[in-house]
Amino acid sequence: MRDMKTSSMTSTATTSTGTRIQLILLVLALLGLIIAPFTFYPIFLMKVLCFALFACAFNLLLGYTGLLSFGHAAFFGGASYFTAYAVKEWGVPPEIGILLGVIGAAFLGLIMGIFAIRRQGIYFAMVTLALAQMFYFFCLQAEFTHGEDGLQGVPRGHLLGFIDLNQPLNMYFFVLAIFLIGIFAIWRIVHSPFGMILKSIRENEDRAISLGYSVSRYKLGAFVMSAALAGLAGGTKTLVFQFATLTDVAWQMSGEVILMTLLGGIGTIFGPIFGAGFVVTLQNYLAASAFPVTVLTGLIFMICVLVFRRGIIGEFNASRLGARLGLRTKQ
Amino acid sequence: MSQNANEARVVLSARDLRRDFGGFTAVNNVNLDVHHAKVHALIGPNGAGKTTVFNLLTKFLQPTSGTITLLGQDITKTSPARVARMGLVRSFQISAVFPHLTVLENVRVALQRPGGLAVQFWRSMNTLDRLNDRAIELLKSVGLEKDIDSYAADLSYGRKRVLEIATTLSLDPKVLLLDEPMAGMGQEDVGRVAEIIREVARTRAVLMVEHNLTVVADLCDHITVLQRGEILAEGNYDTVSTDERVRIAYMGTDDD
Amino acid sequence: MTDKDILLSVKDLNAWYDESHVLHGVNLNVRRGETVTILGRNGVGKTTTLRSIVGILRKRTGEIEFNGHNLMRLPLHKTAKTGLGFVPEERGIFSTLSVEENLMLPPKVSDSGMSIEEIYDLFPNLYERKTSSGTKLSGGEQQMLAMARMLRIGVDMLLLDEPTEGLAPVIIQRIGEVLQTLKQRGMTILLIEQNFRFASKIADRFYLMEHGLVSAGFDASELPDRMDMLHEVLGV
Amino acid sequence: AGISDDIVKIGILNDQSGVYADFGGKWSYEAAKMAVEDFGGTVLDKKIEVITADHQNKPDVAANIARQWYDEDKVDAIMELTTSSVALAVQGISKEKKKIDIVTGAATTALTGDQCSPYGFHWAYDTHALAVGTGGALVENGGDTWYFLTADYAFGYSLEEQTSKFVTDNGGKVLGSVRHPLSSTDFSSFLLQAQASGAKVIGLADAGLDTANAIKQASEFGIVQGGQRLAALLFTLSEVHGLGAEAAQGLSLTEGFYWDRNDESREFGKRFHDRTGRMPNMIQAGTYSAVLQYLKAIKKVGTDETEAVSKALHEMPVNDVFAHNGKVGANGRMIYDMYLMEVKKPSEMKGDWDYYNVLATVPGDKAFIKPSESGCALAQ
Amino acid sequence: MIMIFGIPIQAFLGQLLIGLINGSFYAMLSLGLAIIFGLLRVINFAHGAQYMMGAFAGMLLLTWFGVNYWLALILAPVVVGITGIIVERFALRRLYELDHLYGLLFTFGLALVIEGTFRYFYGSSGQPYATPKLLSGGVNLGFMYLPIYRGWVVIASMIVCIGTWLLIEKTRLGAYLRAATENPILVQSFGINVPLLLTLTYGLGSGLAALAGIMAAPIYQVSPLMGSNLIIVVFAIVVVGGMGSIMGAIVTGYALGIIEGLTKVFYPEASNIVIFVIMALVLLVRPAGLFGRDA
Ligand SMILES: Nc1ncnc2c1ncn2[C@@H]1O[C@H](COP(=O)(O)OP(=O)(O)OP(=O)(O)O)[C@@H](O)[C@H]1O
Ligand SMILES: Nc1ncnc2c1ncn2[C@@H]1O[C@H](COP(=O)(O)OP(=O)(O)OP(=O)(O)O)[C@@H](O)[C@H]1O
Ligand SMILES: [Mg+2]
Ligand SMILES: [Mg+2]
Repeated sequence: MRDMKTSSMTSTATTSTGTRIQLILLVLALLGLIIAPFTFYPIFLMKVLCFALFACAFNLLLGYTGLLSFGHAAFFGGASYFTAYAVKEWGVPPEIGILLGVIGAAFLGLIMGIFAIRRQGIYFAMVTLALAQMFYFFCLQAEFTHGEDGLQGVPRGHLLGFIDLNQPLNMYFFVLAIFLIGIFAIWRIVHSPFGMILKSIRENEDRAISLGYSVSRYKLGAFVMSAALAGLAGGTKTLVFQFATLTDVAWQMSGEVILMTLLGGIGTIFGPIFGAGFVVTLQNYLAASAFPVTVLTGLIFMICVLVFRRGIIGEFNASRLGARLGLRTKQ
Repeated sequence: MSQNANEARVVLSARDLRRDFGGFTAVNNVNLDVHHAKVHALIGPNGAGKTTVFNLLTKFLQPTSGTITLLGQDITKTSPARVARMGLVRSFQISAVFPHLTVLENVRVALQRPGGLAVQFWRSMNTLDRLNDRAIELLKSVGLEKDIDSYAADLSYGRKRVLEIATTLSLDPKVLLLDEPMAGMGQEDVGRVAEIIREVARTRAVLMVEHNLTVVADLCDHITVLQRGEILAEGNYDTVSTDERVRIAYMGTDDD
Repeated sequence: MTDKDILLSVKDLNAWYDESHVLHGVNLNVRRGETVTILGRNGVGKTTTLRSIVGILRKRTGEIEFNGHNLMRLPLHKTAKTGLGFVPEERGIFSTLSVEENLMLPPKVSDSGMSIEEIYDLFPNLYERKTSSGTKLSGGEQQMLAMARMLRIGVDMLLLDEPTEGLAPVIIQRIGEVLQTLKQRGMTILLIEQNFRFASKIADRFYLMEHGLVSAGFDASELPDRMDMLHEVLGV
Repeated sequence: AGISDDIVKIGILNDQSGVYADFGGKWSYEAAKMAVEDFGGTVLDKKIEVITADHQNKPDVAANIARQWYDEDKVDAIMELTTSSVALAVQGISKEKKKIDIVTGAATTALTGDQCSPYGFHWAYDTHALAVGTGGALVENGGDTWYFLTADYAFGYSLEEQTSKFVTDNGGKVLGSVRHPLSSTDFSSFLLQAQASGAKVIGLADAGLDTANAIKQASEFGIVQGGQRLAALLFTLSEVHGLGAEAAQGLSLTEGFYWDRNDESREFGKRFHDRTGRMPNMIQAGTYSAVLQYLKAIKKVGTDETEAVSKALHEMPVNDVFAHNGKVGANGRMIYDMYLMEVKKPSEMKGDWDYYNVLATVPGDKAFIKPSESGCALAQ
Repeated sequence: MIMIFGIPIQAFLGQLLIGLINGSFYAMLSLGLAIIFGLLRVINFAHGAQYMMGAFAGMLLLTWFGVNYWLALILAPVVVGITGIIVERFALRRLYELDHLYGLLFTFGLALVIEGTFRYFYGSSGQPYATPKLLSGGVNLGFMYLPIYRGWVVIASMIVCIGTWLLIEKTRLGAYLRAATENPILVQSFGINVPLLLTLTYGLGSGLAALAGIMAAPIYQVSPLMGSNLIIVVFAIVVVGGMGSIMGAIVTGYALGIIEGLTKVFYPEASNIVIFVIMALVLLVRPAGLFGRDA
């Protein structure tokens, strides 16, 4: 795990002026997000936010527990089906729909986790990939997903019964709120006593056991939390686009979220957000160009791994400016 | 604490312990009693099965047969983490720290569990600050107070071992298993660690593997010699070191 | 000493791990047939010195000449052929290979090495466990294997990094005897050792390292005079 | 009235890099441009522009592009829309934005069924037409006992179910079926089961690579030589070409277009071939027709305003190289004749793209669901 | 008529044989993966793409240079092996020192690039490739009609698998390779040119994938996507066999091919997940895989 560990942020390494500047940056970012829908395309922004949350949820597992899941699409896409079905067929309000999506994803995470956490490293990646693939086939064949057609025309409904989410701005701020809650939850988990144990497990598993920690339970806990948060992103996305389709459960989606995280910076809080923004923009932009999208995605993957391993935020943190802001971390 | 009353109490015992690896029996017929407030050494030639015995006692390995009792409870089928929570904590032959945590954090991670601060994913890390005093106190006692904010990875090998012992101690274990705590340590640290162990053993049971016979002679109340997975001799240093079989199998003819 | 006798000469050796500068100009010489021990506290750069000489650590500057070869220029896989054998501190036993495969792995560089029978004679533990996987051996057995591996291939000079660490006294004694035998056969040895008692018995000469530099060098005969200083620096 | 923004913009949104890239792909874009040129390049003296994007088979990417096209790029209509999930999603958005979409690339009848739109049109084939063409017409040609190899998901089931219905309606019999997972590579096991059933026709209710692999392996196991017929329910000229005549010979399939049917189609095929190096299949030809008809409608009503153009599209007959006397139902379904084809033996082929014998013509009224029975609320 | 599990014994035997044929491809592919993983510690996500390249190489050699199947059987793996060598030499090599996951991520990207490029130039519906004359036709085995070509696939794959296994497990070269996996620098300091060895190994592994590809070309549609779905199944096989165990990969490849074949008869709907189900069960009982060494 050598290289993955190094880029993680350590709270102790920040200086107090750094902290102040970070705070200012944070406030600026927040302001940016609030005025963004007035200049950018709201649906696009919402999509970025959903994927950013998804990537952050994924990163909770990879960056802070050292487990590379190649099956996170199952939680993202699974939740999007659960939410879509609950909202469309049962007519539940949007907030309950998302909650059901989250619960569904967490449950799925629990089941997959029980198998997957028995192995580490590459094995873990392969096992999650295979399990997610099983779930994909389930979704493909199950009646309620409508196969290739997907669940279409999912109503957004009224938040808390009175906020009309069909208004793009209402929807945007709803998504933004969910996004912020999700990110805060991740930040909280990472910087919590529990997060500390996760980190120590990643560093030296045997030692953690010998200190009395039931390592597999912590891993399972982290896995389920990550799945639930990925589900939060998936459920929200369903409401944004008003459909749930097979694309979100296919393994290529698991690959995409890895790309986003890698691109932004594994083990940084804000990296995956940038990564997600970049990838989503790219997909949109390239759709209209003659250049095949997959080829470019693949190239970016390769380049990142070879020369850009810390990702955008990771490189920034490690740069001189980053150091001045107190972001540089122990190598 | 009525230490004297507890003096002879057996806290950890193994009966007819055996472990096979494929066709090879690494540990056979081992009976051990570890007493409260005593330092017990496990010595023997390389490959005798000492580390394996440690792994069995701490449940990192499952015995092929035999029973293990810790503080009166049968732990033969218990998980390693649970055993640790019951008060049996070990160190490793190859040093085991959390390299990218600071020295302070290393100790705090251990303190978290008894402090009930392990699973709280909804609370701020700052809640851990209340463990700092205790952690610093421990680090002082082993002479690591200057390195509190360094990453464990930056410590020299010997200091890492000291840190490992501090971490282990912070759990306030009832039984301490140390696998070659002095290996690779410079002379200056050996003395200090020996002192720490002696201090610790006043209120706890210690079982240690060590090849440094000077330390063993100096520190240990009781010695068990293993050879080829079986117990060759037992007793205090004088008994053991004069045993002809032990000299041939382990100590050599050199009067070290 | 005459230049002709010098088998290994190291001049102004600097070495880095990434950005951290660990060796600051190490100078040392080893004559043919001599056993030299490097002493020093933990972390002064002893291991790093050996790793730089062999070329496992590539980020280095200075001059290293061995047996007429400029080791600075040689790719790593050509170094062994010059007759230099390295036994690393971490032993480097391969878990996917059996003990015997481990032993037979390095290609021979000359015919002067020990035969496999001699080796098994010397380390009966290895003979017993020869078909089991290399890393299933105990720590001490692995140390024996690592040494045995280099004895077989017939090198002119051995670099040994703490060969006695974690070994039972009886084995240490055996290794001491082995090293004596090798010496008599004319083997040149550069040894790093924490176990001063062991080292003092076989070394012809000592170097003391402090902070990435060789701070002193002296003959075994001068040892008694130097004890005070060693005590101060090493605590022995 | 008049032309909004002084330009008519048509967006061709389809898969150009994924599994369905050969279905319509970038060649559909080419077909659309041909239609604009054939129309004269302008309509009501205003410029016509065709733009394209690759939705990568991702409905969310497609939805994003569609919204952006409508809101910011002033696109007036979106066409082609390969793959059901995308077509349905974009049709939903078009409906909400009151814009026209004409689907040629997707198969699902839901587009003109319960998810129909007053501004949505389905131009080329659909699963129902394929089932009628291959199922019904083949029985009349002597293939009266059937065994299905069905892809194990909704698309496969509906193809199998609809085809079975026409087989039995025409006096044939279904002896059995086996469901194979999507994206299997090896079909020999299923083929052996089909062979053992003794059915005269083996129906392949799947698509793309699955169908191609099944056909290739059937030829390997001598199934066609053994006297059984293979019928691919969704297969087009592009895929036949990819498979090669050697492996595909004897295969029956239904398409809505064949270049070598009459002089007009040959002329069109040749021009298309000159530009792209391949002959058009029904999706590409359908896209050509859709663009052309859309422009004709604008010209007729004198505006590109959605309601008016939709109304015209519903009313105007379709007469071009693709469809003769085609008409559009109230549910948006364009009704025209389909053809049952059989792939020639390599020895009978006269040229590179000379693949089909036309076995039968399936009249549009038979091929497509009656609007009133489609389940579309607009056609009640 | 004798019945087994409700189907005639003839049909049962036929299906067993079909499963074995399928297993032959699994075995060859998982063998290549296992070698690359075992020796380079890289999960070669591009393996499916290299399999596809093998088939395409055969097809292109035929259309461009008129190279026949037999020659292609040698040339295609060589060509793809060389591309593998280039990839290793200029990229993969830099990743060995890092966490293994980076190897996986890199080859994942590589697979996207290769498949995307081929799709861009050759479309998605595939290209024809005919069975070689010598092996076309079939024989009636009494219980089934066996295309001769498939019989050839079984035999050829067994030869390849056993040969490769012997090379790695029983030769000195194999010992170097295995040792180099664990500690390349040390092995190099023993006087062995490790970088070269590893390069050749990746070449060998991708060449094996290509060999499977060219062997598949006459029976499976030669298409840019032919490897991308297969590869995940093959991963599962390698996990079941025990990652890094070469014997495990081979045996499990054949065994799961047969199991999958039988599932296609008894419960066809499950035939795509049966391997994953087995994988889950194996992991519960033996986390290191059937042939894996305990960590
Ligand atoms: N891989 C590495 N990366 C960075 N720094 C290193 C690395 N290995 C060693 N060091 C540092 O280099 C310095 C010299 O280390 P070296 O291993 O040469 O010491 P040594 O004298 O052999 O000590 P010991 O007796 O503990 O083996 C130490 O400060 C150590 O922390
Ligand atoms: N997992 C295993 N599989 C097979 N054999 C093993 C395994 N672990 C240890 N052994 C064997 O068991 C024997 C005892 O090993 P152990 O590590 O307990 O020795 P030790 O007494 O600790 O030696 P040392 O003092 O050298 O560390 C050795 O011969 C070793 O090869
Ligand atoms: Mg040991
Ligand atoms: Mg050292």
